[in-house]
Amino acid sequence: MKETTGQEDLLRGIWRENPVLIQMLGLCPALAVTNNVENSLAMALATLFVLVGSSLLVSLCKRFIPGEIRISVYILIIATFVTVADLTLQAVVPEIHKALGAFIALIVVNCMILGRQEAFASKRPPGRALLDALGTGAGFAIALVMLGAVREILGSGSFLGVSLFGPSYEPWIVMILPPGGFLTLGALLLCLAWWQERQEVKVSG
Amino acid sequence: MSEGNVQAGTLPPSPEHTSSFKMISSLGAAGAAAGLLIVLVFGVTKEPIERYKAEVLRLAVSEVLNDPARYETLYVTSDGAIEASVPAGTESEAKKIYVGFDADGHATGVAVKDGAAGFQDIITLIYGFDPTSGKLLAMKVLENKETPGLGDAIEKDLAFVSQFEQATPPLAAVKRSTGAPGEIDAITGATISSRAVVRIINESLARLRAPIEAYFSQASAREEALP
Amino acid sequence: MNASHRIVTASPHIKAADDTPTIMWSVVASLAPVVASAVYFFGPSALLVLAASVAGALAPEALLGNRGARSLRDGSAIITGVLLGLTLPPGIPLWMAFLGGAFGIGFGKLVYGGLGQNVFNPALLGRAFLQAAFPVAITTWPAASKNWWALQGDNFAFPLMSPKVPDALSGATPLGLMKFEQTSTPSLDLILGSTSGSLGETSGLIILVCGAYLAARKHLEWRIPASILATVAVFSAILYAIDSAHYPSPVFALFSGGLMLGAVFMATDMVTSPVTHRGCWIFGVGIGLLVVTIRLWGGLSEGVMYAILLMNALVPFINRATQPRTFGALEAESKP
Amino acid sequence: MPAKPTFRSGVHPDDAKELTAASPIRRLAFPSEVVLPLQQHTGAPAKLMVRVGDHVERGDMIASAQGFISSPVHASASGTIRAIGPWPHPNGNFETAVQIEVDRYSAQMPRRRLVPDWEELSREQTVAAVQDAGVVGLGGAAFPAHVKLSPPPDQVIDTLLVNGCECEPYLTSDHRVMLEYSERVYLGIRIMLHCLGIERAIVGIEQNKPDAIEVMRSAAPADLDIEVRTLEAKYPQGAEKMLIKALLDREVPSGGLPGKVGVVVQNVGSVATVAEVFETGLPLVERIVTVTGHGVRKPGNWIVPVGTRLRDLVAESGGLTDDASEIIFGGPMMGIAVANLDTPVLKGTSGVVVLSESEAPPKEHYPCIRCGHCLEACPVFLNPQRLGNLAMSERWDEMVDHHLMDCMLCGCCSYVCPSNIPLSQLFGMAKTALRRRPAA
Amino acid sequence: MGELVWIFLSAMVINNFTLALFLGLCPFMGVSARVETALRMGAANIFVLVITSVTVSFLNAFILEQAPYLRIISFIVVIASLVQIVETVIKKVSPTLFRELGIYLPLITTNCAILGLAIFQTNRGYDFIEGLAFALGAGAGLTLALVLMASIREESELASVPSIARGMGLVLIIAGSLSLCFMGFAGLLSSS
Repeated sequence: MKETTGQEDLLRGIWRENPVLIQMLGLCPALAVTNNVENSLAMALATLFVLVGSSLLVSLCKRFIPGEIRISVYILIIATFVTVADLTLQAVVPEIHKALGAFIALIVVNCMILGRQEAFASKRPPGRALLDALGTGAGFAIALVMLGAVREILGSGSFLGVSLFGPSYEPWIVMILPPGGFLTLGALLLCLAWWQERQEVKVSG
Repeated sequence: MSEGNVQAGTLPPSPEHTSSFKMISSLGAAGAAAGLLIVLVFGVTKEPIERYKAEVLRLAVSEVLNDPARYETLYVTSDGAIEASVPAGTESEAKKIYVGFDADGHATGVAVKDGAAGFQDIITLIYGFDPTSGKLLAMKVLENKETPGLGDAIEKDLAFVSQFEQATPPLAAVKRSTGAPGEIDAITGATISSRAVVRIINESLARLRAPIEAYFSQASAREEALP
Repeated sequence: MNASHRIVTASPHIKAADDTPTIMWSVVASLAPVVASAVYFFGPSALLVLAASVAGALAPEALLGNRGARSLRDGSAIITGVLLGLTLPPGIPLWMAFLGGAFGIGFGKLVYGGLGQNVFNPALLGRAFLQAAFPVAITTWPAASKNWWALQGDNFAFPLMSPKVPDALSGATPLGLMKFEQTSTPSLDLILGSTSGSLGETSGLIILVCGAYLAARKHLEWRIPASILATVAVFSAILYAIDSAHYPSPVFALFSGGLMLGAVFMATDMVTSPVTHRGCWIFGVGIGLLVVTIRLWGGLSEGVMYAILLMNALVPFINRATQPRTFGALEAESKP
Repeated sequence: MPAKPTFRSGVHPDDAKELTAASPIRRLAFPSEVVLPLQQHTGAPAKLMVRVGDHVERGDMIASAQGFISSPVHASASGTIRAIGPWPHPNGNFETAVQIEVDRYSAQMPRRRLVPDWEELSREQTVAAVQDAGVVGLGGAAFPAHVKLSPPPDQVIDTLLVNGCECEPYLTSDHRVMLEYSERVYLGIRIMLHCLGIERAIVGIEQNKPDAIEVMRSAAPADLDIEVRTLEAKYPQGAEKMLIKALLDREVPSGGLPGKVGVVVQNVGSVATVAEVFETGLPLVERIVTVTGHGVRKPGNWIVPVGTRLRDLVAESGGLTDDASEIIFGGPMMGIAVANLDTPVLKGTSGVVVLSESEAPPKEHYPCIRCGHCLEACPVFLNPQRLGNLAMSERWDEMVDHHLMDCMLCGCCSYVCPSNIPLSQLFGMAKTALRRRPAA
Repeated sequence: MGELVWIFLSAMVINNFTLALFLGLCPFMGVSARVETALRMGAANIFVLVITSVTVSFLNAFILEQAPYLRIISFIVVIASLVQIVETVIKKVSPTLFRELGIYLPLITTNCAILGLAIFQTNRGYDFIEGLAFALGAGAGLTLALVLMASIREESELASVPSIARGMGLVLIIAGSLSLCFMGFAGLLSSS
């Protein structure tokens, strides 16, 4: 594995290896709960908590985890943090917990988290694992908030619940429905690809 | 993609063999630690969570029973009897109802939570029913995934919701009500959702009306006998 | 003998007369009577809505299409625009019609690579998007107006803003009346088209005649409308025979809503229908069954659009499953 | 009118046969030069037997058959061999050819030859005589006639089908042969039945040639089990497999030859040539060629020495018109366009069609719109739409899975394609690519 | 009976697991390039979903009543081990079936659809039979979505898709369109 600096570890996940937009990981929550910015933020924070917690723990305990059963141990650790997050959200912000529903529990199977444990945290010191988890979590949060913003603005005419266009705005309800999730992310990827192509043309031309 | 990561992960990175004792003990240790942490957090959060749930229920019940002084949770068993508690293990067969009492201790009505399929998914609602007058007290939709801006009006449209106050079941969802008792004007463009609400209440009452009425007549008989 | 005159091409050196633009434009031409009847029934609003949806369909095709302005000449985007317009209520704000056309072409056609590559009928995909985005506006049928010149609704609502239709009469189409109020509409009104509904949901008779013309010119696969209509007729006749009080008559099922328009002009879109004859029968029967299912047991009063789109999604699978048996292949297999 | 027997699918192009259908066959004057490529048939090229400077007489063998599936080449005119080397060939390449400067003022009367009496010969000897005469299928594919006449022993042949369909538009040479040489056709059928050792023959003629049907019916000999049947006029009715399906309702298995279903198919032109061989003793040195199309001034049917250059043929037909745009060897559906006027007429050249600009206007290509017309047209029930898409992505192996090898390149799919996608050209390319690829 | 049919149809088309609930997106995006693969993946999914449903009914009835806070952890652990055991058994008993399904089984364990099924089944309080109907519907829905997606992707592989839409962009837009189509099933069987 190539050596990287701490800065790289932090920044990599935010954009260049953004889990949602580039690696297409963790799509399930990215699409399911992003019908408004508030839910997106809550989901992103919960995921960040689980990711940071389990990365730290995995990195700290990596010497005691036998290779053969490490995946099971990772899942156990992740599931523990998810349960903690689930209970905490339920106790502290019950309204948001209700809106996110089962998708908080489904953070367990977010491939992104398991992927970071396997690919990074299990091989690096805790400091690096923390940076990587923060970066990846931030990247996840950025993608979720982007999706949530587009969907809330078009689908409800508001941002974080604040009305943007006045009462006579006709909301595009489809955007907060499931097709809107797929279409928004699809369109976002098209824009990204278009932008990248333009960059390449600029570089080569 | 994701599977690739997980797949790659299943290849053992360390050549040396680990004894099964070590594996089991580390798994056991991890499991124990996880269990401990979870129980700890659960202990801390249990109280606020249950408080919130109880508060939500109390609000809903008091809304559909017009602010009773207090309410009691009772169980309607599968054979139609109403009990204050049921033996453990049979909760799922019994139906919970909430009976409201006024300050004098008179039973004023009963709130029932029920649900069924709507336009998109299950609609859950709670309604208050006064068996003495045979009229509904109110209806409140607790959960729905109906079309935003259209079907979800069953929860938000006050003109629709208020129709249930003092309506006489069995209800009927109609396009333009003629004033007959039990007629509910369906929401324009959300006929299916409106009908679902009406159907949930009708079917629920069809099942529960007789036991509830029996319970209330007994209760009033008791009251009359008491003083 | 001037050698420069001569060309060398691959065989065959002669060609059948019809090319793709001819087919497309003849579909456009055959839509003219349908458009005319829409204008006759709904007044200038019909023309405005159609113009907006056509403009919406043409804009992305011209701006983003990989064949640029050349792709406008083949007429396919105009068909999409006109067909989309015909599925809209006359009073819909023009910006919505435009948006529907642009979505249909942009996300329903151009992302797949343009003409011939798309999976879903772009007009219907645009309409499905509008249905999901603006469920109220798209089911707002204006009350009949005496004045032909009067607009049928708030056509000129400011872009992104809600239309203002004070005395809108929602769900008053024959299908809506049937589903939600158990009221039938006289068959003659249905066949001639003097009912409330979307622009193209009017005269089944005119649509049938136009379809017959196209089928005669071989620009339309007659098997598709035939199997759709036959399936709907048979299925509803069976139900009607079982319980005539609850289920509508087959005539009502055939001539109400967008079934005629869908069966003749939408389902037959060559790009999004199967290539094999057997596939066409399966496709048509599937649409017929879905239409009746959605209309009678679904949450919507009209299911033609979703039925066609769902079967569109199945077309690649149908094509795979109905590959023709190659000449001589069976016998070759039976012999060891 | 009851429906005529035919096969499923196919196309109905405008046959344009009226241009030459009524023109009697005339003999073309000997050109100053003939060019004889060694590859004029399906199979191994013939082996050269002469050198530059040799003098040859009309009918002399100048190249011998090389193997069983091969055919000898004979000098089609008396003259001196001027050169042997690459020469433009109708297939578009340059192929080895023998260039003969034709003797001037020569009457071109061949020397007296032994005319074998086929009734005295055994089946094998008759077939050998047909091979020595260099007879190949004159319908276009130029498959050596003797190969079809000696089926492998495990195949039981019961019927000889004589192909008088001439389903290619424009061409009328077979039509004229049936009108003018019906007796010769029947003699040829007798000889072939003798070669095959069978009794039954069926002549299939498309219904757009009622006069030929009439003549063939009235000329049919009473002592033979021969039937003349009318077929629907549809392209490619004359393809062997389609003809067998239409006349006998037998389906030749995929990848197999007609012998598998007990049938031998011969073109009427080949049948007449076989008869001629046993009438005159002359091998195949001339053939009947239709020169037609709106790009040529005087269309007609000609008896032409094999090897006559296009230049001479066109000049005899009054030259090209100003709007002549494409010259095709063979019919317009499967023929090959040639640009070089030095290209010679071969044994298999049934016609030369010169299309004017109005007949073959340039067509713009559009993307496939999946109309399914090609599936409707394909006579062997392939899915040209999918095959075409695969060909454009160069996915040859998947094309084989989709039965590419059953495609006979008849061109029906390209003909009907409203988007003008050159489907059959793509399939030809795919087949070539697969052939060239080293067997893995 | 009608209730069971609705549960089945709801999971299959009205609230299709993949197209409306976004569950099982990983295989939907990753293993949907070929129809044959998609079919096998779908079959494996149905299989695991049914096992999960049975297990969850059992867990809910006997263990989690007492300790609801262990829900997530016990679901994931029990399901993963069960699939592992089933995989080993299949490998021993029927190598053919293992070849058909085997490689997909471990992938499915980390699939949201499985855990999603477990959680939804618990939240909605489905009993054993209802849970089975739910699992079968969810599996059928996943398979349907997978096969539709795969056949469409096979088709568009031959199309001249613009460079910016190649890959996941187009797949997501197809998924969105399918999701739009499936909205047509809304209200099925609950309208009368």
